[in-house]
Amino acid sequence: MQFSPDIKGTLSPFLAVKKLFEHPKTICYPEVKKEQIDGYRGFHTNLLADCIGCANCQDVCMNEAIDMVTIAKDVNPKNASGCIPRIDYGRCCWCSLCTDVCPPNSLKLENECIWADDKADNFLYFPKDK
Amino acid sequence: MFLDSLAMIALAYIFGFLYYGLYRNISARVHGRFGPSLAQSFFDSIKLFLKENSTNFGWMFYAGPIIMMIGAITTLLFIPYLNGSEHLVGLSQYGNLILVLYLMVLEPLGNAMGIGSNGNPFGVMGITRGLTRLIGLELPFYIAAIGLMIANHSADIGVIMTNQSEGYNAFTHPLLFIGAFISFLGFMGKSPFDVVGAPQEVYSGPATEFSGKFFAIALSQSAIFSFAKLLLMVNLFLGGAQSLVELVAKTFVLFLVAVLVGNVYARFTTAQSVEFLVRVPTGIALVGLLFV
Amino acid sequence: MIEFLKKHYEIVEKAPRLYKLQIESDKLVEILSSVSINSNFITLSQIACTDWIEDEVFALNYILTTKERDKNLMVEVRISRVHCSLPTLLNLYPQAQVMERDLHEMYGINFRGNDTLYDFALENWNEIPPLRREFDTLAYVNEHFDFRIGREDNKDVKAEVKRRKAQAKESKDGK
Amino acid sequence: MPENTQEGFIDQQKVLDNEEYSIKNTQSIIQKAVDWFRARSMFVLAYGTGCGAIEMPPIFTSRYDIERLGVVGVATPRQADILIVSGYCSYKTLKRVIRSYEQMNEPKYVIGLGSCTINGGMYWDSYNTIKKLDEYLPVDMYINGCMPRPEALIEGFVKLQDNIRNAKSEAGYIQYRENNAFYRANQEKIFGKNTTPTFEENFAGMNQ
Amino acid sequence: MENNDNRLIKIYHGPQHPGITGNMSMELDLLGETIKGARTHVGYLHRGFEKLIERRTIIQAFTIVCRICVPEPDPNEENFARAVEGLAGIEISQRAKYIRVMVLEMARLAAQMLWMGGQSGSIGLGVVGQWSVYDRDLILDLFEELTGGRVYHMYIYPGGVRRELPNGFLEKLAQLLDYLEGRLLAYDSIFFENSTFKKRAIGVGVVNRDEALKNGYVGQVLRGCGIERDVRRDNPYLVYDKLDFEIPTYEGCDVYSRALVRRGEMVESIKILRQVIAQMPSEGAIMQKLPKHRKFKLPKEDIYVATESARGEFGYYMAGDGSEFIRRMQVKGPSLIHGFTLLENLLVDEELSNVALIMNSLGICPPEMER
Repeated sequence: MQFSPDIKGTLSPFLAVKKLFEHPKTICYPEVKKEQIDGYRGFHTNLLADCIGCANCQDVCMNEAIDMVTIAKDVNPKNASGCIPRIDYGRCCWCSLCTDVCPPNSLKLENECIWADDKADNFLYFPKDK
Repeated sequence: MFLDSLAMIALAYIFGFLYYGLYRNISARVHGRFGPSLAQSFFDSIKLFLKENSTNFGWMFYAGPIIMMIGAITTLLFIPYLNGSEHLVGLSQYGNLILVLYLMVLEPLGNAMGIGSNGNPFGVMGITRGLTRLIGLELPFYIAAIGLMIANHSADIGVIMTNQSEGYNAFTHPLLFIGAFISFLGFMGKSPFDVVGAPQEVYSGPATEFSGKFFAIALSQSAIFSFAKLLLMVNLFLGGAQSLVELVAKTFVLFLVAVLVGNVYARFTTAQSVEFLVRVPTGIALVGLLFV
Repeated sequence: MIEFLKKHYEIVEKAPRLYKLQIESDKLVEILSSVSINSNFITLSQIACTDWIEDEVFALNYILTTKERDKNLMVEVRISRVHCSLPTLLNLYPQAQVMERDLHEMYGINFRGNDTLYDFALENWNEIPPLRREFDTLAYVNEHFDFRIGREDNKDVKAEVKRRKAQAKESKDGK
Repeated sequence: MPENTQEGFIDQQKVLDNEEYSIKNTQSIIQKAVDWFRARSMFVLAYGTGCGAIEMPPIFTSRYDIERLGVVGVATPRQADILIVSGYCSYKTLKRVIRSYEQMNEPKYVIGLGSCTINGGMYWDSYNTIKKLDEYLPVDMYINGCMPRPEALIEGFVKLQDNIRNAKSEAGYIQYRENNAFYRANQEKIFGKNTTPTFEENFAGMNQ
Repeated sequence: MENNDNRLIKIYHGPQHPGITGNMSMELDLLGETIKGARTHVGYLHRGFEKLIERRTIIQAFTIVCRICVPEPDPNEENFARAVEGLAGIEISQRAKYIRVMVLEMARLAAQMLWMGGQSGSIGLGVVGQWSVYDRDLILDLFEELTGGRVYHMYIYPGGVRRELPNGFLEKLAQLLDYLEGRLLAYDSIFFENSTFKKRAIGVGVVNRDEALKNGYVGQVLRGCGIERDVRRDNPYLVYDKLDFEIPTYEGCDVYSRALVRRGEMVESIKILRQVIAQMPSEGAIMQKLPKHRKFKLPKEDIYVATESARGEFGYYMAGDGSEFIRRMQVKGPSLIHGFTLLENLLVDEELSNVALIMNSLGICPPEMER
């Protein structure tokens, strides 16, 4: 039984204490928001004036998250089917394949991505028109 | 005297929770975050009191936390708060250091009683660990206490406290102080000696089945008991305090050291912590005892 | 090392550092023991099973790796889908135990000599083993779960285009 | 049917919300205080049931530090108030989740994290995951995303605290107690005979 | 397997347990606090990936593979992409290869940071986890900028990568690397050199070196035994043969050696990333032209590809059948052998306190065992 104290290993952890005097860099979320980065894959947007209702997005979606539903008034005369995509956020995985295959490039993803709700039936989402 | 005792308990409760809040805040700062508000521990305990209790393991289970609470309060009442003051002395003139040391053991015993009746294997393991660790903790502390009693020719905490007017025991008997202090870190239940309730190993040890009100009692108990232990250390080694402000300052220094040590060290296993406690602080305290 | 194998067996080079060898299922243990003794391919890193339902076979690929971990050899055996049974490789490679357990659950293949073929990932599974091709996961889901309602207004776009064209034509003719 | 746009859809929802819950917004002062404490201090059960568990470390550590809001993790279900079902739930996990949930003391809340808890998510055609969590457990708050950002998780906590504080909707545990037969039937539907003990049996066993 | 000794207590370490890595369970037979038997139970995260992939076209299947291992999704994407490229005969550009190496190494750094939090948390050293998860978040911020996703990047795509590098990305990465290199010293002082960590970790979880290669152990387990194996060098993919890096090895076979190996790997990752920044070709298409969604078909061939993830070799077996669907894709994660063959043996005669410690040091990740 020999006694060989590990002095360095015993004292060096106390270097952590200097963190006590630094100002924390925490993001205090509800009050302070992190600056948004371009190109984050958040909610969908759909420029209705461009959407042609081709259902390519519906076809590529492996989660069957996209429904094509009839639009109340025609915005785009080229929209042959009169349908626009509606996305079930209980299915979507934000892979952005639907935006990749969109022929007129009207379907896009925006930065906004935070949505908490206490009713599960609310998560059917019409992409914002922009 | 009754009012005096009540004031002691109330003060210990407030300080205990305040220190617990401070513990969370200081740790948070070391972690690099802001941490909760100081009163968060109060909110927690009140919320726990408001919870329903849907489990029932029989009266023995509920007696556990209550015995722990009684242990903490009686320990507290036998430790005078202030040096040479008539107030906040509680029952200290009727008891002495030996009694206090004895009462400090009530906590794990109360725990053991509660756990024994719920049969949770993690709780049993936790309490076994607690009792094993206790052996390691008590040795150096008892040796240091014996050293002080011999040096002062008295077992009265008040006498030990007043005899330090020329120099604190921490400086006149440094080896005893170091031995007792390491053991005190263990008593505070911080790393590296926090084997009892280690969540990654034995879930949360004895507290696994405690819920709602009884968990709140256990929290209050640990807050009061922590303060009692701080108080004892200040009285024995740092010459007590003339006023409440001095008391807070001295206890806070001790507390801060305990928190920082707890933050930067990893947890020992039970065997390692007992081995360490028996070898290092006990050895130091024994050498200190020789110098006395 | 690969020369030895090339001399004795018909080895195909599929990609750089990746070789393939097709053998009969009754020679599996014999060949794999000889490979592990006589060559560098000492480790089993995966047992991959493919269900070729049109050929009525399971193709099991024992993927072996060298001691240096620089080359991979796929040893393929084909067994019938109906009475699927193979000798275990537990004695050659201890790690085969868990892989065989996995395949037993997912395909129902019986590994003779492995007595640890109990539940792996599924609990109380009473259907046909899920990775067999005839198991239709969508049908199973539709039978056991309901999806959230509110999506019934989904339109078939092609039909909708046709309908609208007809409608437009009608209204034109009407004018 | 309102106009098929996002705004119309949201307006419709708002109308529904107000009608349904405006009645309940009268509560006594004591109840308000109780609710305030319940909202201010939340103990989260440390159970990472699915991939969402990967975003729990960031919110509990120094980047997002949810302890500011009084949310901390605890090890055992006995002390926990909140169960986070982080993402998809396989059969095997669901059984353990239900067991953990029933061991928790009231009041207790469930947060469904990620799209998978809402309508199956990515694994909508998987034979081993459940699709709608609210058939088996009452869910108090859904958080959308796959993976939800830590901010979204915090947003969920903030909204849940708001709901508790203002008694906006009926808490899930009350529904679970009152409609136990409904949840029970759904659980039995997928577990068959191998279900966990019933709500009553659970407590009968404990009261011995 | 069953242990019928009356003196033993049987406990389930998990799945609801703070000391378990992810959602799995260890069935332990305890004599006092000594483990006499251990059995791994998985299946809590079984989603049937391999079945789901059979139902999806190649392009659709690509989104699901990154979910197979949550802490470190990119090796999965790389494996999938490389297997599809191998089967379909697609050659990707040099620039795309460099970008992929960059993504993989960033993911490795992030995963090691997360591991550090878990390893230190398992012995009650919360500070390290608090810091390292913060530092990991900084890497994830860069990922967000590059790929648009925080945890699931879905970036490495058969035929290349999906997005061009944003402006000034490499400079930001270089800055972050300098910061992380400085942070490693702080981690040294509090974690790797901490006497209490050494006391807990040295001599615990000792792997038998003689059977390490034979039993198919990979990654840090091998390198912690002093055996130099790394897919990046032994069977190089992408441009790893053009990069200069070392493979850290330590001889102890125990938890501490594996921790030091991981620390060495972080240093090497930083080194590789610096080389990538310096050598990154400025021109070249990031994406090859691929057939349209339902016309992308794989020949009736099979292939095995492997990538070095942060925990060891990650292998994919893939078989095409001439249609737009993948006939079979089987995943072999490093945890499968470590979690069963190795862990069940390592835990016998260990103390209960060391279960979380050993599991973390093996880097066990349940979703890749059961898929």
